[in-house]
Amino acid sequence: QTGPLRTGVDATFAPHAMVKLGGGLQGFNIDLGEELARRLGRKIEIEGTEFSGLVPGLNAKKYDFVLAPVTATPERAKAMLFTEGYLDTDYTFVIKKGGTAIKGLEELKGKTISVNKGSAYEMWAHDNAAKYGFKYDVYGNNADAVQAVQSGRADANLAGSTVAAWAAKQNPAVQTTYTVKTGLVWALAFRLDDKAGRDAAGNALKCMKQDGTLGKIAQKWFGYTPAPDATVVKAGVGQGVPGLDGYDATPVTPKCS
Amino acid sequence: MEQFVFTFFNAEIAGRYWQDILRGMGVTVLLSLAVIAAGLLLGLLLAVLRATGQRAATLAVVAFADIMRSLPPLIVIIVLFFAFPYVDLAMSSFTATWLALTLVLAAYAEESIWAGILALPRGQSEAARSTGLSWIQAMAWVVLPQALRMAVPPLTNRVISITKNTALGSVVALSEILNTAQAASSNAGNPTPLMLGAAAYLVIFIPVVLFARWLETRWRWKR
Amino acid sequence: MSSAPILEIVGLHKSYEDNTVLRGIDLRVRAGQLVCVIGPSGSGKSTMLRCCNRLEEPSAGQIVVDGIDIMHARTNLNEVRQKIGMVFQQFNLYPHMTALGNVMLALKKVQGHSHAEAEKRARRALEQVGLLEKAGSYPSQLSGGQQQRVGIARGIALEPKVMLFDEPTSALDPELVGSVLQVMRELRESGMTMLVVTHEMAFARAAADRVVFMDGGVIVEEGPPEQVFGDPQQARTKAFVSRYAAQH
Amino acid sequence: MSSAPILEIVGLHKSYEDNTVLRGIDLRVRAGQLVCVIGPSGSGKSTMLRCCNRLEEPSAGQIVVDGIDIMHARTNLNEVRQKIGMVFQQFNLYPHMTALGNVMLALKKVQGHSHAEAEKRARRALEQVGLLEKAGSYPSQLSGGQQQRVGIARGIALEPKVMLFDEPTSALDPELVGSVLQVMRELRESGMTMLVVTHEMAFARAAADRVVFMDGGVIVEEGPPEQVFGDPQQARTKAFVSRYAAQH
Amino acid sequence: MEALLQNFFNLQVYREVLPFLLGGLWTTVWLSLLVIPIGIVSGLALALLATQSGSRMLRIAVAVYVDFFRSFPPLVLLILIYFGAPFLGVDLPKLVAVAIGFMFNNSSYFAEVFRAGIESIPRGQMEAARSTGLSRMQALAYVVVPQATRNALPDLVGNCIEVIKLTTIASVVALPELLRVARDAQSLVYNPSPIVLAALLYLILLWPLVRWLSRLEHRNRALH
Ligand SMILES: Nc1ncnc2c1ncn2[C@@H]1O[C@H](COP(=O)(O)OP(=O)(O)OP(=O)(O)O)[C@@H](O)[C@H]1O
Ligand SMILES: Nc1ncnc2c1ncn2[C@@H]1O[C@H](COP(=O)(O)OP(=O)(O)OP(=O)(O)O)[C@@H](O)[C@H]1O
Ligand SMILES: [Mg+2]
Ligand SMILES: [Mg+2]
Repeated sequence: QTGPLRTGVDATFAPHAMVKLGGGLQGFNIDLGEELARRLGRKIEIEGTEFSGLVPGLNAKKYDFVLAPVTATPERAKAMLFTEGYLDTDYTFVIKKGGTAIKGLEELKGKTISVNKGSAYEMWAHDNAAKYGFKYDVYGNNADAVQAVQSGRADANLAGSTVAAWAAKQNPAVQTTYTVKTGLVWALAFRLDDKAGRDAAGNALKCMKQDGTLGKIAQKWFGYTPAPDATVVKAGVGQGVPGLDGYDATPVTPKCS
Repeated sequence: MEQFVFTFFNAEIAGRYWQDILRGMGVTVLLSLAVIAAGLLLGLLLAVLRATGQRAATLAVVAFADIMRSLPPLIVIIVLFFAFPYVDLAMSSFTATWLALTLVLAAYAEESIWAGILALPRGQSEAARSTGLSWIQAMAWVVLPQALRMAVPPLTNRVISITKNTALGSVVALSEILNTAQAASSNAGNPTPLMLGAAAYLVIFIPVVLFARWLETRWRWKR
Repeated sequence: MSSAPILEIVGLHKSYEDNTVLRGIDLRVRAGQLVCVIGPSGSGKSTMLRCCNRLEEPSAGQIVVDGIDIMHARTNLNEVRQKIGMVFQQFNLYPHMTALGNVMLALKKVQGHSHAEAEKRARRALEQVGLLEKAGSYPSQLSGGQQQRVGIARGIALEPKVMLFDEPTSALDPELVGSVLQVMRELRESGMTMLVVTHEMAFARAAADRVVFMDGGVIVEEGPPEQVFGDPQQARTKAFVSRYAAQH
Repeated sequence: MSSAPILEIVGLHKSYEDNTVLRGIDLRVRAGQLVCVIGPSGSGKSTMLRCCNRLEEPSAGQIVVDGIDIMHARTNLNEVRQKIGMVFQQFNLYPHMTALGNVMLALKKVQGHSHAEAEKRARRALEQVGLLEKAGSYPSQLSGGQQQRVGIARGIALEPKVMLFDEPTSALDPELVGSVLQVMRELRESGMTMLVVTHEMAFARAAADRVVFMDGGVIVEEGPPEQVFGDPQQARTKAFVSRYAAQH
Repeated sequence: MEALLQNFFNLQVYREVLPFLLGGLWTTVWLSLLVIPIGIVSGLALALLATQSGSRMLRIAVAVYVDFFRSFPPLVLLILIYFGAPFLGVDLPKLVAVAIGFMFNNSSYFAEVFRAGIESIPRGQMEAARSTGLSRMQALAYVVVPQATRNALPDLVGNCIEVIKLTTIASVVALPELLRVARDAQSLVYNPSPIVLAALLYLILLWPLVRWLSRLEHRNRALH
């Protein structure tokens, strides 16, 4: 295969994927995609598009894989083939600047949480709303969900820690607070029948973790040094996300050039 | 082909999400009815207001109609929903979507009904006034019934296209069909729920267009 | 002679912006009379008629109907208009109502009659114009002549003091003219006061008590039909009348 | 006598579903003749006329125009229709074109004349109806009589063998009728063959070579005007003619 | 109030994102220039089928088509076409997919507008044209359709405005039109000011059209 890798992101997902006002895209996942392509010896074309268009585009072979951050979940694993995770996805609450900090999930009782449509946080909220007694609203993109907090429509916004940190940095009216450890990861998604492609990308990811490239990219965009056992620096054993459909437990020794 | 079916018409995924879509359908139906009723009524009122010929009224109505027809409804919804809380006018996502679409539909309805009023021969209202009917009576019994009939075909197009915009409520957290379908399709990693959503739209709107066609033929009286 | 004027127009002027259409009209119509107004196109006939129930706002002058000054600020126009029936050239029937509905509307909404009473009166009026059997038809299902007769019924049902007709037959096929003129003749016999703008010279000549010839916004000549048609005093009248005679 | 028939109708029948409108019409119009068709409303006059250029599809019968059987399957209708001009009651001018444009359209698109040539011919036709100075006006800027004259010009510009007129003056204000009838008289003098459905009895009487009286879908009587009007042979003709006489 | 200005009328953000948004505006404009003519032409064709065809079946087929596509959500339609076609062995370029999707959706609306326009032309117009020897197609082209278009002009313009607003759905196939770039910018700066700026740009783009539309409606009054 020689042509460029084709993929897409939803460019409303800072700091993972976002536009440059001068043109083009930027963000953690953009750097990740470019590094990946380099290692696979291919060029890459990244399109900014709607999230709704990504999975159909993958299945229609418009895209070779989904570069946009996709949280690997059991439901999705039935429809797509994941590489191993490239980043932990913990969830962080965003509240109004100066609001009362959240110290535990029990404090969510009676509160309203805003989440981004179609995200893993929406799923989390869906699954936990009854348990902790909160309500949640689903917005078109995360900026809207944060805006909802700011204009008092929601008590807190729930988003990936990286995203939450970005929002708090950009928008002085909000701040981050409690973080939920989820044990979930972000992974690249391939078509179910494209095991070869998945494995090649998985192999490259392992190399990027081992030589610290991925960790550097994370530091560049998120501004922290990852812990040694973090997914972003620690390569997995097999191919895919353990415990999910499509996981291939056969141990892999990465071939890095 | 098999792949096509797996992707767009996946029975297993449809089975998992159809109830959600159905719930979204309830919201869409309710919202649509509210928008159609309020939008047409407001449009009618504005057209009548404009028919009074008062300069100020005309100006206000025209400005309203112009702006509402120029702005994409999504933007109106976002502003209503996110900006109005700052001036202590918070409204639910349902209310914001309803209000935005109502205003847009009212703008179009006003223009269509007004065009209908203008198209009526002046003799109609003169005949009515000459038998002693007051202005408002002539409006109610003679002018509007005819103007409304003339406005049906252009209004049908607008009613459908604007009511389909209920989908825009998704940006402000309204769980109508499209929002539910998009969320489901993203969760499932498969666009089948979107197709379910499209089917739901057809179920809702085909009766609307058929009703409009029926109205049009029923009300088409020879001139 | 006979009775007092039921319609009296004094010094009526009407201008549209810079265009003066009526330049001082004086006219009295006595109860029970049929007065025909003739004159070339654009002479202001319609305008004068329409001023009589203030469909057109006069610029100056006085109009008194049955003793009521309709130009007075305190006059309730909607009330006065019931006393002045009007029949239009283009019929102006309400296309969305049946013949009966057309006649009943003002009976119910203006005079406040019950549905039953209004229907009774409407049917009586339709009978007077010979259209009772068409009560349930919509205007589009009626011939022009029938439509115009419904228009007349709509006017007379309110039992007006005076009926105004603006070229009631000129939009009709020649064959249909007769029935409308016939109804007008019968109305006259029943004692209705009528002011009729018309191009039907034969009718004016045969049925009118008085003929008024207008030109250029003034009344040039008026008198009994034999005089206006047979022996016009004014040159303009003469020219107009002879042009018509030549054509028919 | 004189010339051969330029329009020949034989055994023409026409039904709409269960409603038979024409029940066997036989009619021959010789070149240069003006034939008027009269008859009560609904008698099938318009239908017959419209069959002559197949705007209406005849149910049975033969129609020959200038030697060409227009019912024949191989006849090119668009070609034949140029030979048969038609003038409508409602004028049917194209409102989006000037008078000149109305006349030029078929000259250019059907007869394929160059713009310049088409304009020359159109102007000649407009001149014939006395409207050259209105060439640049739109229909809405013309009076009814002027509009109808443009309608006539549109027909004659194609130099047809025969012109059909369907009540060409009945939608006109009485004052405007004269000019249209005048144009028709002049056309006649220039040798045009004309078949005219009309309610203008005076015109039929004065200008027609032959008058045809239709009733109930058949030709009841035909002959020279003096005979049909002065001494009708059939009871139905008599009744019809006398009704008209009474009204005018 | 301060917060309102900060969030919705942030001049600094406006300045920052304006060039970026202008790029989106340009996309919106040329997308519209692409899809509107397609919609008008195909809508007119459908309307002619619906009004001129002697075949009842054909007329019903057109009505079914029109009603179906007026009811079908255009976003889903576009997804189905762009991402569905490859499964049938055709890989449609974006622009082709957008053109087809809008053709289905627009033509149904335009067809209704033209149908109303054509039906408003008295039958006598066609008859007069045919009686001078014009063929049916010629009569339609020179006499009926020009008048129908003029009668329907206000609705045509109204529809065009709706189509311009609808081009926002093209973002699903990665064509970044105005609203989409505004959303992107909003996500970048976490401030909704770009949305308000986009609203202003839409207003500047569409308001002249809307004004023209009203003028048309007034002119039509003069015709009556
Ligand atoms: N609304 C108006 N604005 C300006 N001028 C008007 C208006 N209505 C009528 N006129 C002018 O007033 C004059 C008289 O019009 P009017 O209709 O009274 O004449 P008429 O005698 O009834 O003519 P006709 O026999 O053609 O009906 C005409 O010159 C006309 O152009
Ligand atoms: N399209 C149609 N379908 C059914 N019946 C029709 C149709 N057109 C005409 N008719 C009927 O055919 C009969 C003759 O109509 P036609 O128009 O030829 O009469 P006419 O002699 O021209 O009458 P008029 O003097 O009123 O114009 C009428 O009874 C009419 O109802
Ligand atoms: Mg008049
Ligand atoms: Mg006829």
